[in-house]
Amino acid sequence: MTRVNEFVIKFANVNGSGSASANALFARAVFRMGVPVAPKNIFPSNIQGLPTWFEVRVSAKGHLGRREGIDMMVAMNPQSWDEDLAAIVPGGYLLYDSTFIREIERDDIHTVGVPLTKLVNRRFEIPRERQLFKNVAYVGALTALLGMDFEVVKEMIAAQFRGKDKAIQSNIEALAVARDYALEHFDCPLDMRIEASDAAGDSILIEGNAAAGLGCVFAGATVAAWYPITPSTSLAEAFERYCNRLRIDGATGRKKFAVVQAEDELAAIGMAIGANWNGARAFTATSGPGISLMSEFLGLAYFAEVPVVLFDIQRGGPSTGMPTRTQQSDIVSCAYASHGDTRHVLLFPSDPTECFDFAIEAFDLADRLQTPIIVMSDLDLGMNDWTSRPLAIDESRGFDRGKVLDAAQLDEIERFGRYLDVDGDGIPYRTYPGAHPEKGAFFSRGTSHNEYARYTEDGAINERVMHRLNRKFDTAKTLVPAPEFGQENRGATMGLAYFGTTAAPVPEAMELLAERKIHLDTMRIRAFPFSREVEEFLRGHEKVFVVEQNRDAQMRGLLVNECGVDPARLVPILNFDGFPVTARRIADLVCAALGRGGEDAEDEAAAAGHAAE
Amino acid sequence: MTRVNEFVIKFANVNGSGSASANALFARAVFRMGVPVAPKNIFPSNIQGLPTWFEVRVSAKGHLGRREGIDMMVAMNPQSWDEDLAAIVPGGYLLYDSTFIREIERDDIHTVGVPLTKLVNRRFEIPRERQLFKNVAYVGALTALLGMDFEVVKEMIAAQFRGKDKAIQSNIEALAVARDYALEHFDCPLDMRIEASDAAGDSILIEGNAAAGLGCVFAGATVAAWYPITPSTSLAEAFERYCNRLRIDGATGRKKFAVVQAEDELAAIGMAIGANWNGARAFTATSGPGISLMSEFLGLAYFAEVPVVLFDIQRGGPSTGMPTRTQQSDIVSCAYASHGDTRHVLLFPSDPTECFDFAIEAFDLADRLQTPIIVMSDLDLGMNDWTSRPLAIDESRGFDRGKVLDAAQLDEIERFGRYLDVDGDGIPYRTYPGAHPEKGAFFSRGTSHNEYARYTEDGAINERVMHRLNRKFDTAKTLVPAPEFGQENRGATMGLAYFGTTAAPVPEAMELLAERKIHLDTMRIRAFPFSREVEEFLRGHEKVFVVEQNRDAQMRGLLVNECGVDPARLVPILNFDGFPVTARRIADLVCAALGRGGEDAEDEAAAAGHAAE
Amino acid sequence: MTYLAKPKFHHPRLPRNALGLTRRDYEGTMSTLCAGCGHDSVSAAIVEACFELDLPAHKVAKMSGIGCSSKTPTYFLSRSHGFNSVHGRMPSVATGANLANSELKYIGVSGDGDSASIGLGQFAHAVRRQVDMLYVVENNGTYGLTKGQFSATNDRVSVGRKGQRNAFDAIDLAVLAIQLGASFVARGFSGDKEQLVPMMKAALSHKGFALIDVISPCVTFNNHTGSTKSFEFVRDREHSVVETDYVPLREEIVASYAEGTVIEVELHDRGRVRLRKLDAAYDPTDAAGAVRHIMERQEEGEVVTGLLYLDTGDSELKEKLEMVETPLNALGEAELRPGAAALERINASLR
Amino acid sequence: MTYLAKPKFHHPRLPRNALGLTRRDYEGTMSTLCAGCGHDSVSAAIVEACFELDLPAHKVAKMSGIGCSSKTPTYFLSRSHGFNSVHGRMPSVATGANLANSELKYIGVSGDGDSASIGLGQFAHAVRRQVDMLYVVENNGTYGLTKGQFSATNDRVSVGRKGQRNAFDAIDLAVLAIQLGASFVARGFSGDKEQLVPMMKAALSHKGFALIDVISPCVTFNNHTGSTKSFEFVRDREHSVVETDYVPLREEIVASYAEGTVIEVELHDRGRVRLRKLDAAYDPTDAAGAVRHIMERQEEGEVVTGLLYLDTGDSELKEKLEMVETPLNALGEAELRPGAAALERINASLR
Ligand SMILES: Cc1ncc(C[n+]2csc(CCOP(=O)(O)OP(=O)(O)O)c2C)c(N)n1
Ligand SMILES: Cc1ncc(C[n+]2csc(CCOP(=O)(O)OP(=O)(O)O)c2C)c(N)n1
Ligand code: SF4
Ligand code: SF4
Ligand SMILES: [Mg+2]
Ligand SMILES: [Mg+2]
Repeated sequence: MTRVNEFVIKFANVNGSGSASANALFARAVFRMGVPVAPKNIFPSNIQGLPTWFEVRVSAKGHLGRREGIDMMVAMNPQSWDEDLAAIVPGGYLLYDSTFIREIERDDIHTVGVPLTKLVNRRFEIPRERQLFKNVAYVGALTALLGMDFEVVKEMIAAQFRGKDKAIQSNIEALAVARDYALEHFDCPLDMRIEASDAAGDSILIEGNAAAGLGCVFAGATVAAWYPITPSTSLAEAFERYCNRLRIDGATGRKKFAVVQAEDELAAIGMAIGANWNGARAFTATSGPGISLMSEFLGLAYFAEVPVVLFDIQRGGPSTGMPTRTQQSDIVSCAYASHGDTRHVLLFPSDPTECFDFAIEAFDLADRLQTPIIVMSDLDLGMNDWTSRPLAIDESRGFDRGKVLDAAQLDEIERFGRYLDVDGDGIPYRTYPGAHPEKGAFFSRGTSHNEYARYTEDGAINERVMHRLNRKFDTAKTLVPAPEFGQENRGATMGLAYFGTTAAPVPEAMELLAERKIHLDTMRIRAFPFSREVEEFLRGHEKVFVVEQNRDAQMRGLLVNECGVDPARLVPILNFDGFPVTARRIADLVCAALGRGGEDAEDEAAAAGHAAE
Repeated sequence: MTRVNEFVIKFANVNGSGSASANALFARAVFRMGVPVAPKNIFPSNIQGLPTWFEVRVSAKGHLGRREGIDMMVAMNPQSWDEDLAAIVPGGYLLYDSTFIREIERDDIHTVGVPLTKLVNRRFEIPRERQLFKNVAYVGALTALLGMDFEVVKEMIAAQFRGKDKAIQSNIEALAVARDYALEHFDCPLDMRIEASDAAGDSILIEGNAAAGLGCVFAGATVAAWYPITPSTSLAEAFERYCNRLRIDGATGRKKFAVVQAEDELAAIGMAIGANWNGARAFTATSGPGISLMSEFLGLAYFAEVPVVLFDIQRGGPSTGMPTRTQQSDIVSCAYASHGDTRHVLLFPSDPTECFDFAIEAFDLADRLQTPIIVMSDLDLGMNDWTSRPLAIDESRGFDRGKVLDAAQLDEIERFGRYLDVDGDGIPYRTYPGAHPEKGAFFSRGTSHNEYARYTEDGAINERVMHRLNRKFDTAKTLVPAPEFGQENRGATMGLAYFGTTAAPVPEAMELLAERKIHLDTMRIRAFPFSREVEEFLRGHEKVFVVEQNRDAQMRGLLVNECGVDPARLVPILNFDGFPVTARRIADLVCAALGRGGEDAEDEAAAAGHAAE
Repeated sequence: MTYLAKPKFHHPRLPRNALGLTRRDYEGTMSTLCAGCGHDSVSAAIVEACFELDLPAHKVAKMSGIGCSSKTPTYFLSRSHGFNSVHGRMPSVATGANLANSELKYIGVSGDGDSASIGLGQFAHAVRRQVDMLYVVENNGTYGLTKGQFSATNDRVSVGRKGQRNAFDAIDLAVLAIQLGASFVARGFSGDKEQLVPMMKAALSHKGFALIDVISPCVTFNNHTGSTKSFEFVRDREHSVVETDYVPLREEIVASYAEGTVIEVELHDRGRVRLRKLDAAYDPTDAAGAVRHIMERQEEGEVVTGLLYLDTGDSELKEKLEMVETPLNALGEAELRPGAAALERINASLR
Repeated sequence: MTYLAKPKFHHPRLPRNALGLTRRDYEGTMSTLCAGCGHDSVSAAIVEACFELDLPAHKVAKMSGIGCSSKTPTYFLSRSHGFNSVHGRMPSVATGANLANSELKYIGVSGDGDSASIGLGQFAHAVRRQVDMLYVVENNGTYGLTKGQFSATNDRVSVGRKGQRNAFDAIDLAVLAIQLGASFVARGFSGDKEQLVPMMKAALSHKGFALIDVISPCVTFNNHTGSTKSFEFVRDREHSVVETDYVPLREEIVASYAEGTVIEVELHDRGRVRLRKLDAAYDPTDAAGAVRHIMERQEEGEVVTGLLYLDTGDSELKEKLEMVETPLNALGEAELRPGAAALERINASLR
């Protein structure tokens, strides 16, 4: 097999050594050449000194899910040398710093030694520069080995350091010295290489958290209250960054927004709830541990019917778990967050573009439904750059602030009842504090109340209110994003349901299965509660595989419980080792579930190779 | 129908008027006469001035579930007069204070007017006494009307105020004055009355919370950390009360226990976890809102495998909800508490005796399984007196402290691994801090760890640990209390599953259904995870009704999700108005579900009568 | 203490304020608290203060946590929106509301359990952020609504009683607030309207975080005599038929005394509290001095009342965050949403 | 300050303590913190203190929350059990552990984010309860592990810098602890072993809650210059290729100065902190005085170090709860479980 524009390259570095920027430079350069890339940052929960990896899948075909096996390893970290070597596929490449002699046990791979340290030290004096330019240098070598357009890379450097000529010059020197060495000593480009393409089209390269933060700006969010936690931190920071660009009052230089770093997650969501109650659009972002801490407040917002938007950037659980690994394991905790009978609306974005769209959607839904909306992203989506469709907004569509009565409307009505189901859709009308001198004031409370927001201990009334909340939840089914169907849903007897980041490997997995003569209809779930289409898809297929990245098949449980389907028909396809699930693993597990004995072995192999990382 | 030893009497009072003691005196007196009683305190979330009720079901048959319709109303509260009057069944009795003239619209009930205020004021001067003895007086009248053994009541007063002759004397006076009036003006006893019986046998009258608190004492719990919240407060208070009686060091007068009122629920469970980690048996008790706040810590205890016992005395949710009403609506929040993949062991006591037994069971299970054990009680069980089997312990059975290695054992082993699955049951070995000078120390953490408790970011290792935790959960299925089967589980095609306080009305409900020619096998679920017997029962019946006191059929969801049964076969029978579900309602809903149209009407009626309260 | 103007003399025949509103317009629904509860006096003081300040009631937002004290917002200003949040978390909800609309006045009502135990962290950080609000703690040294457990605040009433000292040091929220940089810190007594009403008016006129720690006796649970056990102790001294659920109807406790003097107030359970009213000589602008004074008087068993600390120099949250004047909730789509063009530029920068 | 004995002179040829243990026996696994991180110096001081005090390592329990600082318990005393709990909740876990076994020594390690933000409530109440433990706050004014957000503690390093005052008042945990009744409150600097080690020994020998607020600079995130934005600001002044993920290898900052003197320490980001070491004249037994002194020096931009407050009179939690001497976890079935007879009596009383 040729590896033109189709391979996986991995960089093994030491955390805090400044490699991230060089690695990003490489990924962006490939993208600039028009080839879709899927970079993945595999970092430790540490600031300096531990192993860290940067894995880039390059695929003109657009196969951007993670894939087992490394075609080229840039091994810069002695600590992880052995495991890095082992991860290379037979026939793959090893790029290393040949300044130091190394034992290389494998004879089934190509080794490319470039004396990076020596080359760099010849030109640079300051220790910091020597360290940093070593990273830049291996990118230089790669431009030669992979036949990359050097001009593109130079332009990027020029752009990045615009105005800092010395910086530009030294960077390009560092690139060139290693590039020249490579051109001289190896016959470049290798069979594994990059060729300019238009496969990437007009797509952009952006992190899910940045897209979500930007979405909040375009959704008109004005208050963000948050507490730092990986991997959600960059969402709040992106919101603030974009606001500082787009939301400063020209005249006064003052801010048309407020970002508060709260003292903890309870306070963060409390502030968001207070602000929404008062008519501003406010949100918070967190990860697993924060979800647990916010659950009391989520119950209050559900029952008092206060809109609030919450981003859960999921990471490896339970407890503090694997803070720098990805999972989809907060599904149940979020769907039923808080004690008592509660149910929450969840959105499942699959790529940064959807993070942007769903951020906007979330605020409209929150105001429309007067309840918490939880956007379920994860570390893989939130903290990695993704090749994605350009961001777009429909300018004709304004904010939907939902059912809010202003002074004029209040004057028209006889008696205002905060929790009256006037329209029969389970959604009552609200007013903002200060709206009217005499009418429309009400007392929000987490205690049982009647339709006029008065405290009551009358069980029958409370039952009535609780039933209406269910009615509202049914209305939600008609408002949330509908599922997306793959393979034109062309009536196969079996289906495959997935959501969020499991979407990335699915197309490729379907191809692998097709090779094995297995055809499945696919459905990408985009929201909870499940709309009619979801139930129909489940009913329409004898067997449905449910792909998710957690141990307990949480989405499957939700589907069974809410759609009333026989669990026997929903087959869990699970991956929860903290790394994004691969197409291969999905295909193998599906085969295994279908008793295709042969693949079981492969499955094991895959799982093992997988685990090796 | 005669109403000898079979009726419901209800006292309508004003909160804070001192009626509780008089009402309790009445209930205990009936119980003293050997007749089983089920008193229910229906109180507001307020301290003084609002309506409060005390409902006593008297049943020699042992039908102690709540029942619609009041046979006799003791109407002492003008505020609620109308609704109280309306609640009386046709042919029922109204006992009221005839000192004041009252319009009584109903002519289908017997009215018994006793000039309580006048009678009491004649003998007592101090306002406080006048107020309080009015309550004692109506009990006096009842002794005559219901033909109660006056000696019994006098003995009880004598016992209660032993040593305070003046108090004894005035109380008996207050009783006598109204009793004499009644004997004089009505032909006592009425057709509705109490006759000495031995139906109560050797049973006792106790609150679930008192029994649970006492259970903790007998379980060897030494540390209780709690934060006040209705209806769990009395559990911690009972533990402290009993400890002060049974756990004071004779020599020094010092305490062999520690009770800490924490600053909040997070701190309460944190303290309990810290104490258990350190080898003491510790617990906390809370209700819904506390469960939400404790969920982060529950995830830590699950993942770090620290034993801890938690009592959830459920109340009306969601949010602050109905703090003084009962529900079973924390099932899902507790079973899957905390973010990430977590599952917790739950116990469902059905009466005070079981609260006592399960408290002991819980500590053994917590130590054995090294995980949180949540005892799911509720307000109805926790705060009301129940006629229950006497408390008993098996002295031959010692505490099961689970797998703990001491210094000697540590010396014997090669290398200690805190999370090694040595026995294949998924349960590792632990050591207490300070056990051994060189060996056995480990670092407990909520972050991902290997079998030696070392931090790891290796996904494969974490997967292994997570799989072992599932293995441990499977082991739990074999250790938790098995379900109890009713009607000798004699192979009916349909079954009925229930748990906790829904147990009280079930026998009566079965009789009602039998009258309608409907026979069901019954299963009382006593724990989660579900043991093999539970799954078999579900598989063994075409249709299984699941009775629970919440809106979302939470237990049903758990059964479907964990036992893989087709939801279509599990029919929810729900009640969540905050009052204990009645036999009549269960029977009606089952009939309705079976399409017995006729009963639907009754069902509505029942629900309505119900709501009227 | 220019803020503490003497209360206006109310002419009986002129019960309307500048807005033409009567006190009734500032009242709420009927209280369900125990007769004589100090909290009801505090509600009355709030009504009086708002009436006298001619505040448009609908421009006030009432925030609270959970507790008897936190119930009170339903008992005043029925024309104002209110938010009875969750236990101990009112400060965060008030902070958020405040960020959304700086044009409303915010009155937060909390209890000592709500603020000094479960809510201590949020309380401290709301102070630190200088959230522009009046924060009233109705401090009774006990957990009223859950029937009388000991709270973490200074058990003033037990002062001087023998052998009944609380084992745990108490938390003085006023001192804490001064430490944490509150710009207005005062202490009052529910029974002393003459001091409380002007104090409230001053706090409501202040920009920034204003704390009023109001000693507001719980007439039902006289726990301040030390732990719940003392409850039985007291009961045994009363007539034996008194039961835990019996709540005698009590009279409101009132106290009136002059600046610079000390008064000893007798409470229902015969407990006492010694109040010292600050005199004109006291300098409320010296934080360290204020703390020292309060601590020293405390040693003498006295509770200092009055305006303890005032800092007109510090800026409130909105200023610290450099927010625009317009309330955020009043900004429309035009001001908030960058156009498609801006988005296209961002797309371009990501290629 | 009799507690603060001068550090013993260590004879190189006698590396064993009374228990015959060497320093190695008190060390932990290799640190994964950044080179030069102040926290590592604190760990070293703990090792030294325990060694010098001849503490049996296995009789120590190490408790922590979450953060770079909270990671450190793995880097010392590997023979001790440790519990890395959840963020900000170590105080409650330590309190519970303490109740279960009063015979162990408890060393709690926390960070300023862990203790002053999310954990403020638990910190305050652990102080108030007089939990018998050494509570070390490794205070760097920033959230290290989450990459440098601003923390709520006093941003000492920014003192004196122009235009970079933190908009929010900082929380001084030492002052807070004194207010809340801690019986031992000290402040040290990670780079000053001569002061820190004896301070730790004193704290470990103290009965009751002992706080040591250690200023422990974060060498990587020089956030103390004001909000994360300043991060880019600083970066731009460095060579342009420095990226946010580049962490230069730093040297540990050390400082040695005499009692009563002030020293200005330069930090890696060229920020400065002015430390004033208390002199013998200072009276650490006057709480109000201590608070005043700290606040006044603070005004001068100085951070007072040394033993700030000491109260040997107060009793620790176990005493307050009147617990038996024997650790609760050592009580057996015989002492804990009343027999069947006792239960029968209870049954009888319920009929
Ligand atoms: C999370 C949570 N924990 C506990 C409770 C129970 N609870 C209700 S009010 C209260 C304390 C009230 O004390 P305080 O704040 O002093 O108010 P007071 O009644 O004394 O005015 C408690 C613990 C609750 N509602 N929510
Ligand atoms: C509940 C929760 N919220 C947030 C986080 C993320 N987090 C980890 S460490 C940390 C703060 C660390 O700051 P500090 O306590 O000062 O320790 P340092 O790293 O500065 O030593 C945060 C917010 C978490 N782990 N858990
Ligand atoms: S219990 Fe106490 S605080 Fe609550 S209403 Fe009654 S008197 Fe007031
Ligand atoms: S980030 Fe700061 S606090 Fe954390 S290890 Fe590095 S230097 Fe220390
Ligand atoms: Mg209180
Ligand atoms: Mg820090």
